[in-house]
Order: sequence, then structure tokens, then C-alpha cells
Amino acid sequence: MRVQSGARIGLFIPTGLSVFLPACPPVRYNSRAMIEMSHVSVTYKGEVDALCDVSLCIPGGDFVFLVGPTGAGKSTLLRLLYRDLLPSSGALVVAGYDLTRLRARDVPLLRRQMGIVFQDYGLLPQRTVWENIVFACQVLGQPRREIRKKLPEVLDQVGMTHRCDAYPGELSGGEQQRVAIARALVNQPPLLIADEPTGNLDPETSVGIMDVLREANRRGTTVLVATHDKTSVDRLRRRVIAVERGRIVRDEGQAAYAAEAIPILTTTLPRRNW
Amino acid sequence: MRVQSGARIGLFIPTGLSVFLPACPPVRYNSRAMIEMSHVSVTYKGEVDALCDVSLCIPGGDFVFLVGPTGAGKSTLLRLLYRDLLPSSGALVVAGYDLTRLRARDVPLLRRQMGIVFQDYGLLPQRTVWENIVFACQVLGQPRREIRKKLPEVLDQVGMTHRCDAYPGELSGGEQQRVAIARALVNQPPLLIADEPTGNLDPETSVGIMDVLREANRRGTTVLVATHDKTSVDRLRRRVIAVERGRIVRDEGQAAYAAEAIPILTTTLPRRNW
Amino acid sequence: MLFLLHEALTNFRRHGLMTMAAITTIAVSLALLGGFLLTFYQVSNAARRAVDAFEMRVFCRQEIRKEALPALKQRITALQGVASVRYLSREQIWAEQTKNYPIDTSGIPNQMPDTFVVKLSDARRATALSEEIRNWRESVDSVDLPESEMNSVLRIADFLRNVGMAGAFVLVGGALIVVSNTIRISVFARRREIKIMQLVGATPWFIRFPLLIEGMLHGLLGGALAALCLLGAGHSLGNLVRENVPMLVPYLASVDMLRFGLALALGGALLGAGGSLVSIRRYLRAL
Amino acid sequence: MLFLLHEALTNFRRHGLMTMAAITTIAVSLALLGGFLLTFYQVSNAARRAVDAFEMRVFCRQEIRKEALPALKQRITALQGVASVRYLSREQIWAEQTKNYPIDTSGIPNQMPDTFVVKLSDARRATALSEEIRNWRESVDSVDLPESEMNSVLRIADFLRNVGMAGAFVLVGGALIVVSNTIRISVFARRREIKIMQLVGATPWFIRFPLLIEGMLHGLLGGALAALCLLGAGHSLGNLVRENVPMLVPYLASVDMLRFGLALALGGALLGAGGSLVSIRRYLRAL
Ligand SMILES: Nc1ncnc2c1ncn2[C@@H]1O[C@H](COP(=O)(O)OP(=O)(O)OP(=O)(O)O)[C@@H](O)[C@H]1O
Ligand SMILES: Nc1ncnc2c1ncn2[C@@H]1O[C@H](COP(=O)(O)OP(=O)(O)OP(=O)(O)O)[C@@H](O)[C@H]1O
Ligand SMILES: [Mg+2]
Ligand SMILES: [Mg+2]
Repeated sequence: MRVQSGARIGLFIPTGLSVFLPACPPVRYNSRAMIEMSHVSVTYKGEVDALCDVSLCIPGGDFVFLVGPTGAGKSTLLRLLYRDLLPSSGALVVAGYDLTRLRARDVPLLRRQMGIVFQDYGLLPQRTVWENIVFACQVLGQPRREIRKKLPEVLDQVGMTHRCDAYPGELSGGEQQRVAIARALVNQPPLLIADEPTGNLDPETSVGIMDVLREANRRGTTVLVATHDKTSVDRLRRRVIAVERGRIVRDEGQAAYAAEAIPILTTTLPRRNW
Repeated sequence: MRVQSGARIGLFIPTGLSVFLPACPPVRYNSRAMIEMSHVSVTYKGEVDALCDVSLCIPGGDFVFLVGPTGAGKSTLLRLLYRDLLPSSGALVVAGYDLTRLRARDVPLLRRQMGIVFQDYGLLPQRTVWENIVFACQVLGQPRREIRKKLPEVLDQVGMTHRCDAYPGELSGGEQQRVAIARALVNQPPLLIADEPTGNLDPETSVGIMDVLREANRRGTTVLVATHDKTSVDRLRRRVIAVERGRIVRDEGQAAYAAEAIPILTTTLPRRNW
Repeated sequence: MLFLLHEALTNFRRHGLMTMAAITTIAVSLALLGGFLLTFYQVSNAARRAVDAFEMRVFCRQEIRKEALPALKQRITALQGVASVRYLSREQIWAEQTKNYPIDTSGIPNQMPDTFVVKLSDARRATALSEEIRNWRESVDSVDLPESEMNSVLRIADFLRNVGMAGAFVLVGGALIVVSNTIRISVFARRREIKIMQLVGATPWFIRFPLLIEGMLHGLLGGALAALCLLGAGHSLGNLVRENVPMLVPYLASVDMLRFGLALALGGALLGAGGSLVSIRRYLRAL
Repeated sequence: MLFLLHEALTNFRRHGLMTMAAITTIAVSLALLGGFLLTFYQVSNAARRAVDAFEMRVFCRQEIRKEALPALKQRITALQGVASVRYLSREQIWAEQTKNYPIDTSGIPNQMPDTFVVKLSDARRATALSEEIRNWRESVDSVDLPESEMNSVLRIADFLRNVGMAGAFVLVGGALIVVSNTIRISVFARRREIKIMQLVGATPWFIRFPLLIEGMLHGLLGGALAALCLLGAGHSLGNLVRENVPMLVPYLASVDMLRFGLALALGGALLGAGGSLVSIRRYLRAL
């Protein structure tokens, strides 16, 4: 056995892997919108109305904040987008896939169009930081050499290079969150969905992470961020969708923003007497 | 069988339960300080220095914020206090228990002196919200009737009454966090430790929760909160301990606060260019 | 107490899959163990009865007086290891011979001796007994003992018993491994819960007790299930034996299945409780 | 492909306890199953040999001419179900008789017939054969067949075979339950991981394959372990038999233990793979 060939086998994913990808891609709609939601409702277990008749259109390349009090339905809305949930009623098209008609076996295709930062991080506990991010690349069938090249960069962006051999259980909350962000970013997906990506980060790191997201957006990624971090919302001055009790109560585009900034942000001002 | 007696058996925890409590309480030091830490260091797995030579004294009845960037060692410091970790070196006395000498079987006694809000909530996934909080009471051997009386109040304080029969997996991040806070508060412990209790809460709810903590503090509970929520830190104007890379870099008492408020808070001001 | 029991029971609902898996696994293990023990018991019992079926024949001297025979019978009966003695007079024997082999016996005088047919209670003493009786020269001519067959059967019986014992040990070990694995995994799957309980201030016993009861109930139910299966299987097997191989019926031992089932269930409970205790300790010890 | 295999192997390290538990549980189940099958095979083989040991004796008429005997032997040998025929001349038999029973035979002429000792290849045809031969009146006087003993042994052998078959089915069922429980629990304990992988965009096969390989390896290792144990046990049991109960040796069947072990290991692998497939599907189907 020659070391050379052994190394090559180790480095490349053989083409046989392609059997693990679904054969025929489903029909994709030719729509300019990245996300189109119309009259979507979600009812959990037939009891809790998490979303009521929500309609929404997010064009490709947008940067959108989703805000609202706890339990408003932000996570529910995001879970709809990556088809972790099916809407109880209504139509939903994401990245050209009609989610209400998407066959189960095509769901992975949809999810590869997006990077997702989960509210509870969702890191694989038995894998190191490095392996966690590698996994997200392997899912797409990328050759190992390429993965190895791009990983350091994304780890550096979120500032986790020094802990890349640690297991998630050995990281602080904020560090786990940053790893989750790195995993979502690594494949430069067309759509980035982030649920509370800075909940456990200090303001400085939050700003850094938001800048990373903005940078991704500038490279063409559509970004949708659910957050309570009004400082960032305020600073970035992008479109803001406010959800409350399962309904969209405000949707303010970039243009309208400047004029109405203050009302949205009142609650974050330190002096507010609550 | 008479219904009456059956009901009574169901309602009371028989005195036989006392066998589950350790027999002889360990020596408690007569110190005015609730927490006394001197020259404490923590090294994880012989590699990561999470805390370096930290000394600290928190008198009973204090309300203290622990701030610092992610990975600074805040959670590590808190884990020391409830003896989830033992310090690699240094001395540590909490609520009168010398943690470096505390026998393993007395650890429950220590933990009953405190309510803890974990960064990852730490709710029991197989129990409903109600059962989770009840469990924390049962641990103290409280009679069921008493538990039933005080639970609604604490659920109401955190605004979770309407979801009390839900399982943690069916709650939003913020709701889980509020349940964790309710569980920590329900026994009105002498010491309350909260790790990032508002990380997943919107600003309004955060303010409400902080008020609940302040209320508990007013009733005599010593409160220690690790947080990134500088709005709250700012608003409450209490003692702030800043940790950075495992060291205490600032420790500003209530008195010193007013004068030095601005430097601590600069990073939270929306206008800051980072 | 009551509360802890209630805990254990609601845990059944909380961990449906685990409960089902634990109970069925324990049931299978215990049923196999119990089935083996029953089979082993029956086989060794049958071997014992086969050995017991052998008889020793004591042939008296031709010149013995009829009056001396009862005393001789008495004497043989008194020996240790003798279960019963039956007397066959030489006339009886000869009559039978002439009837069975008319050609071979025609015209020959009765050469048959008075005979005692001796059933043994302890086959292992057969050779010693025969030696002893053979020494009573004044009245005994010779002693006939199917020594080689008897030895064969005895050795086979011994062999079966020993192998069976070894097998039982192996099976007990196997059942222990399987059951403890099952319980260990199901506790392992709950280590986070246990950790949380500890952090909330629960004493080790407060955590352990419901798990213990739960393990015990798993074992009890598993054992009961196993006992039920064995009861059914044993019953229908007994019927099958009676119908198909009636000649084996005398070799069957009757087993008090109720007791056996109870023992199995209790054994299961013990196993479950022990298994939980051991596997919880690991997670409790880590602070 | 290689990467997925690598995944499966590193999972061994990642889930140490689960791996150990799964392998030992599968090993125990398969060892029990294999042990039972081997025992069953040996017992039914022994029963078959016991039946085969029975001989049919064909007694010729006294007036038969010596020249006719070879033809008769030929005729018997040609019958279906006859394994071998041995000729005993009446002189041979008488010589033996006189030697064994000098008293009973003194002064009597040789009354013994020429005899053929017939070994049967199919005990079930014994009665039919004896009927047929008995009809050859011109040369055959009578046929002696230990019918009742033979029937007993035959019925016992049949009974054992049937019960053993049923037992094997029950054991296979039990092993299936235990193994599938074990694998189900270990997949259950990883349902969160599986969920995360799905959310990250992994196709079902991408998730399934490493788990499948892992289950297969568990089964393979468990089966190999079981085969090793059985090999050792079988070997030492064989020695024990030879030492302690040499009279059983002719009844022993030799088993190709290598093949048996391989079959066991492969069976384990199949079981493991099947078990994983089935139990993963549940968690994959939920979107
Ligand atoms: N699996 C579920 N079963 C039942 N109800 C659920 C489930 N998941 C969420 N809910 C309920 O739906 C509502 C919306 O939840 P969602 O997680 O979308 O809130 P959110 O806006 O993300 O809140 P947060 O900011 O706290 O994360 C909440 O009242 C929650 O309790
Ligand atoms: N179990 C562990 N093993 C090894 N290193 C650990 C472990 N837990 C924490 N660390 C490391 O110790 C350092 C301090 O972690 P800690 O959780 O105390 O930070 P933190 O201040 O709570 O951060 P955050 O605000 O993100 O929660 C981090 O660098 C972290 O990676
Ligand atoms: Mg949410
Ligand atoms: Mg922390």
C-alpha cells in the first residue's frame, strides 16, 4: 500500500457517495422571492395557535429581522421555513420549493439551500467543534480537501479557532452559539436562518456576529434573523418584521425604517420605566 | 377504604420521607458573607484555565451582576458555587458551607440553600412545567398541599400560568427560561444564582423578570446574576463584577456605581462604532 | 414513600419505549433461564428414575430351606440403600420359563433358584451391596446386577447433571449480562435527568428510589411474563408428552409451577432492583 | 463510502457504553441460540443413531438349503430401506449359545435357524419390511423386530425433534426481541442527534448508513464472540464426553464449527443491520 494513494482515498469522498443524494430534483418555481408565505397558520396539537394567517414575502438578497415578545411565534415561523413543521393551512414557497407539496425525500434538498442557527444551537454532542462543521459540509458531498481549506476561515470569523477540538459540552453558551453560526455559514447558503443567534453573546461579540451576517448578506445570501437584540436591530437598520401572538403586527422595510425607528426601539432605551 | 383517608395519603408526604434527608447537617461557618471565594482557580481537563486566582466576597442580601464577554468564566464561577465543579485550588465558602471540605452526601443540603437558573434551563424533559416546579419543592420534602398553594403565585410572577401543563419541548426558548426562573424562585431560597436568565427574553419580559429578582432580593434573598443584558445592569444599578479571561477585572459596588456607570455601559450604547 | 412509588409508576408512562424494551428483554432472559432450569430438572429427574429402574437379583442356593427365606428377605431389606425386596419362588420362575420357552425347557428338571428382586434406593451403592450379599455364602448362590448398563446410565446421568449445572451458571450469567445491559442503557439515557435532579438538590436516595422501584417493577413484570409463558409452554408440553410419548410419562417430574413462577418473578424483581442500583450509582457518584 | 464506514467506526468510540452493551447482549443471545441449536442437533442425531442401532433378525426355515442362502441375502439387500445384511449360520449361533449357557444347552440338538441380521437405513420402514419378508414363506420362518422398543425410541426421537424445532423458533424469536430491543434503545438514545443531522440537510441514507454499518458491526462482533464461546464450550464438552461418558461417543455428531461460527457471525450481522434499519426508520419518518 502506498501512502500516497491511501492519503488520496482518505481525502476525497468517492463518487459512489452520490447514491445518497436524491436522484431527480423536484420542480423549482421561478420566483424572485426567496420566501413567500400566504395565509399561513400553525396550530400545535390542535390547541396552541402559534401562527395565525401570516402572509409574508422576502425577496432574495434581503436582510430581515424578526422581532417580538417571547412565545410570539418567531421560532415557529422559522421552523416552517426549513420544514421542521408543516403549516396547518396556507401556502409556503421557500427557495423555489413549494413546501406544502414537497415530498419527504426532497426535504434534504431544501435544507441544503439554507444555513440554520437553532435557538438551542443543535450541535452534535459527540463531535468536536471541527467535526460538527465538517459534518455540515459532508452532507453536501464536498471533497474533504476543500472542506479543510475553508473551515479555518469560518472558524476565524466567529472567533472559535482556539477551541476547535473541544466538544460542545466543554464550551460556554456563547461559544456553542458561535459554533452553530459557523456551521450555518460554512456552505455560503443562499438563505440563512438564525434563531436568536446572539442570545448568549455579550454585546461586543454580538456586534461582531451581526457584522458577519451582514457580510454574508453582502455576498448575496438572504438573511432572516429572529432576535431580541434590539441594539443590533437598531444598528443595522434593515427590514424588521414584528410578530405578536402569532400575527405580524408590523413589517417595516428599510425605507420606512428611518422614520419609524424610534417607536420600535423605545423599549430598549435604558431610561424606559416599565 | 374511605375516600377521605385516601385523599389525605395522597396529599401529604409521610414523615417516612425524612430518611431521604441526610441525618447530621455538616458544620456551618458563622459568617456574614453568603459567598466567600479566595484565590480560587479552575482548570478544565488540565488545559483550559477558566478561572485564575479569583477572590470575592458577597455579603448576604446583596444583588450582584456578573458580566463579561463569552467564555470569560461566568458560568464556571457559578458552577463552583453550587458545587457542580470543585476548584483546582483556593478556598470557597457558600451559605456557610466550606465547599472544599463538603462531603458528597451533604451536597444536597447546600443546593437546597439556593435556587439555580441554568444557562441551558435544565428542565426535566419528561415532566410538565407544573411537575418540574413541583419536583423542586418535593426535594425539600414539602407537603403537597403547601406546594399546590404557592405554585400558582410563582407561575404568575413569570407569566407562565397559561402553559403550566405543557412539556418543556413544547415551549418557546423564552418560556422555558421563565419556567427555570420560577423553579429557582419557588422555595424562596437564601441564595439565588441565575446564569443568563434573560438571554432568550425580549426586553419587556427581561425587565419584568429582573423586577421579580429584585423583589426576591428585597425579601432577603442574595441574588447573583450572570448576564449580558447591560440594559438591566444599567437600570438596576447594583454591584457589578466584571470577569474577563478568568479574572475579575472590575468589581464595582452600588456606591461606586453611580460615578463609574458610563464606562461599563459604553458598549451597550446603540451609537458605538465597533 | 407513596409519592416515590407514584413517581416510579408515572415513569413507566414517561419512558414508554424503555419500559417496553426492558420488560420484554427481562422476560425473554428469564423465560430462557427458567425453561432451561425446568428442562434440566426434568432430564436429570428422568435419568435418576432410569437408574432407579435397575434391579438387583439375588439367587439363593438350591439347598436353602423355605423357612429361611423370610429371614433372608428381612436381612436384605435391612441393608442400607435397598428400597424394596420382592420374592420370586423357584416354582414361579420355572412356570414362567416353561411357558415362554416350551421347546428349550421340555424334559429338563427345575434348575431355577429362589430369587429376590431388589430395588435400590441409591444406585451408587449397588456394587457394594452386591458384594456384601454375595458374601452370605450359606444362603446366597450369586447376585445378578446389570452393572455395565447401570454404570453407563449412572455416568450419563452424572454427566448431564454436571453439564446442566454449568449450563445453568452460564445462563444465569447471560441473563445477568443482558438484563444489566438493558437497565444500564435505560439509566444511561436518563443521565441528564439525573444530573438535573441532583443540581436541584435531590438526595441520592430521592433519585435512586423511584428508579429502583422502577427497575424492580420491570423485573417483576418481566419475570411474571416469563412465568406465564413457561406455565403455558409447560402445560402444553406435558399434554404433548402424554399424547405422543406416553412411555416417557413415568419419567416426568411434577413441578409446582406456581411456586416456580413466583420464584421467577421475584428473581426478576431482585435482578431489576440490583441492576438499577448498580447502574445508577455510577451517575450519582459523579457528584 | 469509505467516509461512511469511518463514521460507523468512530461511532464505536463515541458511544462506548452503548457499543459494549449492544455487543455483549447480542453475543449472549446468539450464544444461547447457537448453543441450543447445537444441543438440539446432537440430541436429535443421537436419537437417530439409537434408532439406527436397532436390527431386524430374519430366521430362515430349518429345511432351507445352504445354496439358497446367498440368493436370499441378495434379495433382502435389494429391498428398499435396508442398509446392510449380515449372515449368521446356525452353527455359529449354536456355538455361541453353548458357550454362554452350558447348562441350558447340554444334551439338546442344535435348534437354531440360519439368521440374517438386517440393519435398516430407514427405521420407519421397519414394520413394512418385516411384513414383506415374513411373506417369503418358502424360505423365511419368522422375522424378529424389537418393534415396541423401536417404536418408543422413534416416537421419542420424533417428539424431541418437534419440541426442539418449536424451541428453536421460540429462541429465535427471543433473540430477535432482545437484539432489536437493544438496538432500538441505542438508536432511541440518539434520536436528537438524528434529528439534528436531518435539519442540517443529511439525506436519510446519509444518516442511516453509518448506523446500519454500526448495527451490522455490533451484530458481527456479537456473533463472532458467541461463536468463539460456543467453539470453546463445544470443544471442552466434547473432551468431557470422551473422558467421562465414552459410551456416548458413537452418538456424537461432528459439527463443522468453523462454518457454524461463520453462520452465527453472519446471522448476527444480518440481525444487527436489520434491527438498525427498522428502528432508524421510525425516527427518519418523522420528517
Ligand atoms: N411543540 C409545541 N407544542 C405546543 N406548543 C408549542 C410548541 N412549540 C411552541 N409552542 C407554543 O407556540 C408559541 C410560539 O412558540 P415559538 O417558539 O414560536 O415562540 P418564539 O417567538 O420563538 O419565542 P422565544 O422568543 O421565546 O423563542 C408558544 O406559546 C409556545 O408555547
Ligand atoms: N467542561 C469544560 N471543559 C473544558 N473547557 C470548558 C468546559 N466548560 C467551559 N470550558 C471553557 O472555559 C471557559 C469559560 O467558560 P464559561 O462557561 O465559564 O464561560 P461564560 O463566561 O459562562 O461564557 P458565556 O457567556 O458564553 O456563557 C470557556 O473558554 C470554555 O470553553
Ligand atoms: Mg424562539
Ligand atoms: Mg455561561
